[in-house]
Formats: sequence, structure tokens, C-alpha cells
Amino acid sequence: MSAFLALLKRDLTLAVREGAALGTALGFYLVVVAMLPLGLGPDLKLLSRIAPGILWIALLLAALLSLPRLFEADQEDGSLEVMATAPLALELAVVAKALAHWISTGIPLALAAPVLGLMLNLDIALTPALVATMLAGTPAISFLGSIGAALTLKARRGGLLIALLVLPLYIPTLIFGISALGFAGLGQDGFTASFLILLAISVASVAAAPVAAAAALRLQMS
Amino acid sequence: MSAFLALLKRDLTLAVREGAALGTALGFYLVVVAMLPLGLGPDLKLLSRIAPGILWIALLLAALLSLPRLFEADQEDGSLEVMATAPLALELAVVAKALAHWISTGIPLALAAPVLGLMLNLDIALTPALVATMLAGTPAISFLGSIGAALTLKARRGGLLIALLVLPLYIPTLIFGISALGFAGLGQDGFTASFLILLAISVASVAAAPVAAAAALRLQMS
Amino acid sequence: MISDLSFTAKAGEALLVVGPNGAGKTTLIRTIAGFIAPVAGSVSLKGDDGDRDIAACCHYVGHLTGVKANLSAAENLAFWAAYFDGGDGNAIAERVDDALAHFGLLDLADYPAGLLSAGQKRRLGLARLIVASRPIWLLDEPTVSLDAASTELLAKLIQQHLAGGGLVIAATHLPLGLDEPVYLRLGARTATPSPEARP
Amino acid sequence: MISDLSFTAKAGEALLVVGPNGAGKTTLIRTIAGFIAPVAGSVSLKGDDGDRDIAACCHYVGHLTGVKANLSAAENLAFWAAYFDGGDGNAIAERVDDALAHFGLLDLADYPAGLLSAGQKRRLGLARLIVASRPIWLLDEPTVSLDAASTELLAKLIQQHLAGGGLVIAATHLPLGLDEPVYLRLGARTATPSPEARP
Amino acid sequence: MDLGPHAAFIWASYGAFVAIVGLLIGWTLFDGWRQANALADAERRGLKRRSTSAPASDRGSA
Amino acid sequence: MQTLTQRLANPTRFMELSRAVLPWVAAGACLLIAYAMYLVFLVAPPDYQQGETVKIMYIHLPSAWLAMMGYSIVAVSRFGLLVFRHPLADVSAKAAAPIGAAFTLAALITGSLWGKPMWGTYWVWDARLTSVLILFFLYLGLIALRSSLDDESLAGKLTAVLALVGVAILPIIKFSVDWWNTLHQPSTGFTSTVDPSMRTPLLISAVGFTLLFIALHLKAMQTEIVRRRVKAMRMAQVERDEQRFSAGAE
Ligand code: HEM
Ligand SMILES: Nc1ncnc2c1ncn2[C@@H]1O[C@H](COP(=O)(O)OP(=O)(O)OP(=O)(O)O)[C@@H](O)[C@H]1O
Ligand SMILES: Nc1ncnc2c1ncn2[C@@H]1O[C@H](COP(=O)(O)OP(=O)(O)OP(=O)(O)O)[C@@H](O)[C@H]1O
Ligand SMILES: [Mg+2]
Ligand SMILES: [Mg+2]
Repeated sequence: MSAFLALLKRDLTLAVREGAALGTALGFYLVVVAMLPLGLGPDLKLLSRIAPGILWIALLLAALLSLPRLFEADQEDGSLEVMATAPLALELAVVAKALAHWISTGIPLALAAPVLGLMLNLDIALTPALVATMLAGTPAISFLGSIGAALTLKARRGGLLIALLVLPLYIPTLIFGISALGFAGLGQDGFTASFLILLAISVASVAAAPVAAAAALRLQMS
Repeated sequence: MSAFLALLKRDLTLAVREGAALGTALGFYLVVVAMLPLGLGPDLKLLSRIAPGILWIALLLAALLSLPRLFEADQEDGSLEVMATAPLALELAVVAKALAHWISTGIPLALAAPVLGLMLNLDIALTPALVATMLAGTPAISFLGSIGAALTLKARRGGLLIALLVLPLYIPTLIFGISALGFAGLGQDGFTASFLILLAISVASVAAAPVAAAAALRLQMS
Repeated sequence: MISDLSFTAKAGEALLVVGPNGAGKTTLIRTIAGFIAPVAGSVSLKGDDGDRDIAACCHYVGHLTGVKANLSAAENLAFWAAYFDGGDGNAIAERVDDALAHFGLLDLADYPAGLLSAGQKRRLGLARLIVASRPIWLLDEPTVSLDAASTELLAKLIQQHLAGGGLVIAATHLPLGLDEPVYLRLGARTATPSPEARP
Repeated sequence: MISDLSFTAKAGEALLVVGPNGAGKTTLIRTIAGFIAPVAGSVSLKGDDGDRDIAACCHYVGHLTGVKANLSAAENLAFWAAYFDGGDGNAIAERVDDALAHFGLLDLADYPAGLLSAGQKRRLGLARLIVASRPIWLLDEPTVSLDAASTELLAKLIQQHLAGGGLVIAATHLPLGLDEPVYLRLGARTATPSPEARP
Repeated sequence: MDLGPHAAFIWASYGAFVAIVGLLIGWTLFDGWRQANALADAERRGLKRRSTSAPASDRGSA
Repeated sequence: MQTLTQRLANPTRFMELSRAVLPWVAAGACLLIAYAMYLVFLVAPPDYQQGETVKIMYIHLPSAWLAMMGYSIVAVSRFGLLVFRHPLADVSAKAAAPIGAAFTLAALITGSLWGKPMWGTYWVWDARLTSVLILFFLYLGLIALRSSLDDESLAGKLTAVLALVGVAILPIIKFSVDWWNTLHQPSTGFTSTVDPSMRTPLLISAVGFTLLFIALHLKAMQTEIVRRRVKAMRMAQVERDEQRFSAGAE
């Protein structure tokens, strides 16, 4: 087994055994989505209109708040330093870890979205489009987020700070994710274009973010 | 100077000197409020309609995410244990600390709300009502939040877990805060009633939360 | 856990708790301070005016210093003075100056405590014993990271406190220059600590 | 900071870095491992096939064990084996078993590592040296929290490694039972560490 | 000066601009002044220390 | 022989030079800004389309330009820190961030106050406005990250990584109006085609505020250098005190 796969497998195993992390993220997603109708009143038309936006933003927040632990655990027990002396480039290690975060948090959150959509009276016909855009967009969330997680490894106030650093980077994903759903809802054919842009953003962040994150990690080891 | 005032003054001094904490919370508030219109599309009517809800929910999140540090700093440097052996009851110490949190975070966030309201095209005439309800409601946020902060003092994943524990407790505040604004917006006279309920919730949490938080702190010292 | 332990300490007396690592010295002192509820048994304080709550008239100095990096050394002490005993600003400032002087920190009074060295921070933490007067001092390894000079200062302080009728219970390996300390020896635990116990 | 230091270590040689606390032993080893960029000077490795990147052919064992509480002892080692050297499952399982056996952890192979005691965790961390073979070992106080028997196991391992032509650079106070170790003595710093320096 | 129907917006934007830039300038000057004071204080202490090179603490009771 | 940059990179040398230059820059800024305001309010004509609201342009445009210039300074300094390890580069970047953030805020506020009469709303979510807002967030992030780390040199390097990640925003702001169809004025080479009666005050105002930016930046850099010196001296004092104290006991 290659080093990359070994790390991916280890992080996924840990995510399964420490299931609480995913549970907390899903719980947070649920609570935030549930609060909005409370805040906005039970106007079903209004709710279904803003549902895509709300599902996306709550998903961003839930994924975001699970990011601080991405490198922290490995730093606390010393694994991170050992990894830095291994043949696998730290950049690739970051890719493996961010990928594991996507699989263990991004995908479950994306799959939970349609269920929560029901609470917001989201058109059921939109479900495939919703899940597809979220699956295409969440890699960007995990990978861009890895930059924030790496930068704030030694900072106090982890959670809030990561959010402030990373949310601006999420804005393109958010905009195209929601616009894709908007097109899908109106039956217009802009959907494919938006969806492809979303994919492109994800691919670009998979390529670029690990470099920045690995640089930040290295700086903090010295 | 009484012990209570001494603690209040110390926490406020620290909040001023470590101004970054407030800055981060305000920045997060701004970012989250700015993201919602991005997500919902630039329909100004829609925005101004849901603005109160958005301002409230984003404020809840911003205040919430600044809570993990409430007792953490005092625990890390040992102050918390020393306080527990001082004449001032730990309950009152919690009151002083939560009060300091309200003054240093709750009030600035409440005052920032009308400015952010402009971005959401909120009716300017609503500003006094907005600020008044938020000032009346934010004590509940700080005090109920202190329970979450105390409970998660030794847990990893502080941010997400606190949010999950405390957000449900915030729901009454949220509902009455927004309904007060709804009445104010329509010029109906339900405003006073909602506002008074909001005040009552705050008073009740100021009275009850410190007992729970202090108990949680004591348990974690042994 | 510690069991079968019973002792009395009188005013003016220093009780030095000694024993190997893991013997339960820290546990004992934290129990007296009231952080840990004893599984069986009790801690009681007999005063002239009936029994009093022990935690409310003791100073506890543990492994951490309780010093805020963003307050100046004087502000740190002034806070604890006000927090423990109250009093008006002038009286507090005087007590703070005394305490800083005793530990040789007067020159650094206005510096942020975060700038101080580990030893100076530790001394600042100990200066709390002076700014507010309490009859009972519970000290857990108070000499850790203190150099010889500071240890001497602390010993002098403890002697003064004892002479004034105070009571000191300290976990320490040094005799602290006391005339006739009472030793309380805790034995080593037979079993090794369970792996979960974080030191 | 350390300055004016120059040394060469040859294959088959053990270099023991000694010196008082704060002398810079940890700093030196971390510099060799590539974590800290030297302010001036360089670390170079001369191989048969030209110069190679030193960090890529060394094992670094620091103060932390790199052990995951929620993986079993065997899983922990299997991960590091695959991470360092790859190879198919059977070969890895064999190497893991060897390593566990050497450190007497075979019975605990399937226990979650979180349940092990501090010393056992430490041994598990050291077993990493066996599961993947690298010519250079950088050890920072490897004997901390090891009992006599385990220290001996480690010493034996180091001797084998040296006999096989490996190179060991270790910060330690014990001679590790080596025949003729080369000592590198670092002096104490004259100035006390700056207050910002967190150990 | 007649600024037309939208005078309020012009004044408001100039007002906001002056406020922001004014605060920025004020803060920059204040911070400079504060640090200069701190430097003067630190230098004074340094001088005093060098002149009175007494071995023992002058005020500490060691 | 030292190169010019090496000489400038020496903090003491920088202090001397900047002390000599700063008054002139500040005076130039004051004069040009005063002259520009005179032209704007007493000479320049109203626009035939926008009427008097075009007066907002004379502060909106310089703010917008300086917002971007500020970020460029931060990014270039940060790059200099990572690659050349100039200590002054860190000082420069740290000093520039709050100034850039202030001008970004000014651009946002003057822009939205212009938007209300021109577009009928304070804010629309179009590409240009949104990208400037993101720039503001980036500034906030830089400042927040910087201030949450105690270790000064680590903070400098980490902010460098963030600043370089964020550089992509500059071309987006610049070209957003060309790439996407938006409400905001496209960049039609406005500054060269417009009537001189409006161009002259705009240029003078832009140069004046740029000088102001430079003056503030120099002053903030000086302050930062002094702050570091104070910290070093205090740490030395702490150390001396510690040694004196231990010596006094023997
Ligand atoms: C909050 C709202 C606004 C923001 C953030 C904003 C931002 C900017 C920025 C960054 C530039 C510089 C672009 C460059 O140098 O290429 C610019 C230029 C400009 N803005 Fe705005 N703007 C806003 C609102 C407005 C409004 C309401 C108007 C007038 C209707 C306006 C008119 C202009 C003009 C005429 C230019 C010069 C374009 C050129 O270079 O040809 N802006 N704005
Ligand atoms: N939270 C805990 N749960 C279970 N056991 C604990 C806990 N905390 C401490 N112990 C165990 O209780 C015993 C007493 O520990 P204590 O810290 O009191 O020892 P000590 O005498 O202070 O040792 P040292 O000299 O190392 O400070 C130890 O064996 C320790 O492992
Ligand atoms: N990040 C840092 N910044 C500045 N100084 C540091 C830093 N880390 C360590 N130091 C200082 O460098 C010196 C060398 O420290 P190092 O940890 O290498 O010592 P050591 O020989 O390993 O000591 P020990 O025996 O206690 O492990 C110490 O004085 C320490 O305070
Ligand atoms: Mg102990
Ligand atoms: Mg060391």
C-alpha cells in the first residue's frame, strides 16, 4: 500500500472510530437549518425559495467548524513531525488528510442536505441537483479549509479565526453552487455551466491549497 | 473595590488589551451576514424581509463562537482554581465573567447590527427597535453560553460542541427577538410584549445559568 | 487512592507532605482545598468561632501561576488583592508594592507579566500569599522552577506566616529552612498508575 | 543559539549529544531533521551516490510518541510501516510482528493504543525504528519514561543498527551500553532563555 | 454651494471618508507617541541600571 | 559595499532616512489634498449625467486604488519576507495592512453612498462590489491572524502565506467589470477620456491621497520598529533583573 493510501485509510479509520466528530457536525447542520424557519416565520413559499442558499451556508459553517481538528490531533501526538521526515511530500500528506475530511465530513453533510431540505419545503425534484452540486463543491471546502486549519494550528481562538480566514475563500463556491441550483429550479440550462465552474473551483483548490497548507505547517514546526 | 467588580474590571481590561477577540467576532459577524445575500441572490425585497432573522442568527453564531475562551484562559493559567478558593462564590464569579463577555462582545455586536442591516436593505426606521431588542436579548446569549463554555472546558472540539449544546437554548431568545422586530416593522403594538418577554428571558438566564455553569466548573476541577 | 490517613495540623505549624511521585501529595492538597471530594472521610477546620469552611480561608498555590500575560505585574497582584480581600485602591496599591518588593519584582511592576521569565512569573504567583492574608496556605511544590534566592525568600515568608500563627501545608522535597516541620509521609502506590491518568 | 559547531558522523557510529538543560540538544537534532532552518551553516549528507536529502532517510523520534489512541498497537505500527516504506500487507504484518515482539508488546497488539501505559506507548513509538529501515536515526531523549529493561532493549536495537552500518545521533544522558560512543558536548547558554521561548 | 438634490449623499460620503481617514491618522500618531514614550522610559531605566550597578536589589528585601 | 536595498533594509538606516523624508511627504499630501478639494468644490463642473454626485468620485476612486495598492504592498512585502527574509519586509507588511483596510472601508462606504442616488440602492451583489468586500475580509483575516499569534516571527511568516493565497483577488477586482456584466461602471479608460476639468482634480486628489498613504505607512513602520526595540529592551531588563536577583541571594 502506498504511503498516500495508508494515510488516507488511517484518517478514515479514525474518523469512523471517533464517530462523535461527524455526529457533532451533522447535529450542528441540523440545528442551524432548523433555526432559520424559526427566525423567518413559517412562510412556506419564502422558505422554499431561500432553501438552497440556507442549505449551502449552513453546510459551509458545519464543515468549517469541524476543520480545526484537521491537523491538531496529529500535532498534539507528534505524528505530524514524523510525517514531515517521511518520503511522502508533506503536500501529498495534506491532500490525503483533506481528502479524508471530505469523505468523512463533506460527503455525509452533502447527503444530509436533501433531508434537511424537506424541513425547508425544498422542491423534491431538486434533490439530484442539490446533491450533485454539493458533492462537486465540498472538496473545495475541505481543501481551502486545510489552509485555514494549517495557519491557525498554533493560534488561540481557533474556530472563529479559521472561519474569518476561510469564509471569504468559500464565496466563489457558494455563489456558483447556489446559482447552479437556481438554474436547475427554473429549468434553465445554465445549470451545466455553473456546475462545471464549481468542479473547476474544486479541482483548482485541490491543486493549490495543499501547497499553501504544507508551507504553513512547515513554518510551525521550526 | 469588591471582588465582583475587581473580576469584572479585570476581564474587561483583558478584553480591551486582547482586542483581537472582539475584532474577530465582529469580522465573523460581517462575513456571515455578507454571505447570506450572496447565497440568496440580490433580491432586495426578499433581503429586507428576512434581514432581522439573518442579523439575529449571525449574531448568535458570532457570540457563540467567541464563547469557548470564556473559561479556558482562566483554566490554562490556573486562575480558575485560585478563584474557587476565594471568598466570592464561584456562581458570582461566573456572573462577572459572563457580564464582561456581554459588555465586550454582546454590546458591540448589537451595535454593529444596524450597520450590517444596511447591507441587507433593512428599513432604517427599524434601527432603534433592532438595537433595543438585541441589547435586551444578548445577555441571555452570554449567560446561557457560559453553561456551554463550562461544560466543554475539557472537551476537544470545543467550538462545534458548544454550538450544538447551546443553540437549542437560544431558540426562545431568537423567536421573541425576531417577532419583536416583526411587530415593530408592521407598526403593530405587539412589540412591547415581545420585548418584555425577551427581557424576562435574559433576566431568567442571568439568574439561573451561573448556577449550572459553576457546578460544571467545580466538577471539572476535581 | 490514598486511604487510612488521619492527621491534625495546629496553628503556627508547618506540615510538609512528602513521598515519591504518584504517592498522592497533589491529591491530598487538592482535597484539603476542596477541589476533590474525599471518597470517605472529611477535612475539618476547628476555629474559635465554631467550624468554618476551610476553602474560604486558605490560599492555594498549585502548579500553575494564575498570572495573566496581558496585565502588568502590579495589575495582576492588585486584582488578586481586591478579589480576596477587597479594600480601597490605596490600601491595595500599598500591599501590592510590599509584595512586589518582597519578591524583588518592584522594577518590573509595570511590565506586562507575559514578558517575565518563568521564575519571575512563579514569584509573582507566590506574591499572592502576601497581598491577601489568609490563615492557611496550601502549597503544592512551591519551589518548582524557583532558584536558590527565591526559595530562600519563600522560606522566610513561610516562617513569618508561621510566627504570626498561620498554618502551612506544603508538598515539597526541601525542608524550606524550617525549624521543626512536621512531616507527613505518603507511601508509594503499589499499583502503577492506570494508563489513562494524565500527570 | 548554538554557534561554532562543526562535526562529522560516520556510518556505524553513534553520536551522543550531551549537555545541560537548554544547551540546545533538542534544537540540534531538530535542525538535522530539517524542522529548523539553521541561521548560518548547513547540514549535509555524503552518500556513495552524491549528496542526498538528509530528512528523507532518517527516523526522528522526539518527545511525542506519534501514537494514535484509537488505533490498536499493531495498526499504529502498520500505518507507519506503510507510510515509510510501502509494501504489501503480508510483508508489513510480518515487520510489525517483529517490531512488537522486540519491544515485548506482542500480547498487546490488538489493544487500542490509548489503553497502554506511558512507558508502553513510548516503546510503541520506538518500534517505528524497526518497521521501516532508514540509515540515520535521530533520537531526542529516547529513554524518557522507559524502565531499565526497555532501555536495554533500545540499546540492543541501536547496537544492531550500528553493526548494520547505520548512524545514530541521540540526545541522552545514558551511555546506552555502547562500546565507544562519540560524545558531542554542548555548553550551557550564558544568557537565560528569552521569555518568549516556550519549551 | 448648491450640490443639487443629492447633497446629503455627497456630504455623508465626504463625512464618512474624513472620519475614517481621520481615525486612521489619529491612531497612527497616537500609537507613535505611545511607543516613543515607552522607548524613552525603557532607555531611562537602562541608564539608571548601568549607573547604579549595585549587586543586590535596591528595593527588594532579599 | 552594500547595495541600496541592503542599506535601506537596516532598521537604523531606515529610521534616519524615513525621518528625513516623512515631513516632506506629509506636507506634500496636505497641499495636494487641499488643492484637490478646492478644485472639487469650487471649480469642477457637475457631470452632465450624474450631476453633482460625481463629486463623490474624487474620493471614491483614490480610495479604491489605494485599497488595491495597500494589498499589493502587503503581498510584495510578505513575498520579500518569505524569500529574502528581510526583517523590514515584515514591518512594512504589518504596517500596511490596517491602512489598506481603512481605505478599503472608505471605498466601500463612499461607493455605496454613491450607489443610492445612482442605482437606487446602497448595495448590490455584483462582481466588483463583492470582490472589494472580499478584499476587506482578507485584510481583516490578515490582521486577526497576526494578532492571535504571540510569536512575532512566526506570525509574520504565516500571514505571508495567507497574503499570497489572497493575491488572486487583485486581478479579480480589476477585471471583474470586464468579465461579468455588472451595474458598476466598467473601466473604460475613464481617467484618460474624461474631460480635463474633472480629470485634473481627480489626478491631484489621487496623488495627494497616495502621498498620505505613504506618509502613514512610513510613520507606522517607524512605530513598529520602536515597538520592537521597546520589547527587546524590556526583555533585556527582565533578564538583567533576574540575574541581579539570583546574584543578590548569595
Ligand atoms: C460599494 C460600492 C462600490 C465599490 C466597492 C466600488 C469599487 C470600485 C473600485 C475597486 C474601482 C477601481 C477599479 C479600477 O481601478 O479599475 C472603482 C472605480 C470606479 N467606480 Fe466604483 N465602486 C462602488 C460603487 C460605485 C458607484 C455607485 C459608482 C457610480 C455610479 C462608481 C463609479 C466608479 C467609477 C466611475 C470608477 C472608475 C472606473 C474606471 O476606471 O473607468 N462606483 N470602483
Ligand atoms: N484523574 C485521575 N484519575 C485517576 N487517577 C489519578 C487521577 N489523577 C491522579 N491520579 C493518580 O493518583 C495518584 C496520586 O497522584 P498525585 O498527583 O497526587 O501524586 P503526587 O504525589 O503529587 O506525585 P508527584 O510527586 O509526581 O507530583 C497517581 O498514581 C495518579 O496516577
Ligand atoms: N522557539 C524558540 N525560540 C527561541 N529560543 C528557543 C526556542 N526553542 C528553544 N529555544 C531556546 O534554545 C535553547 C536550546 O533549547 P533546547 O530545547 O534545544 O535545549 P535542550 O538541550 O534540548 O534542553 P533539555 O535538556 O531541557 O531538553 C534554550 O535556551 C531554549 O530556551
Ligand atoms: Mg504532585
Ligand atoms: Mg531537549
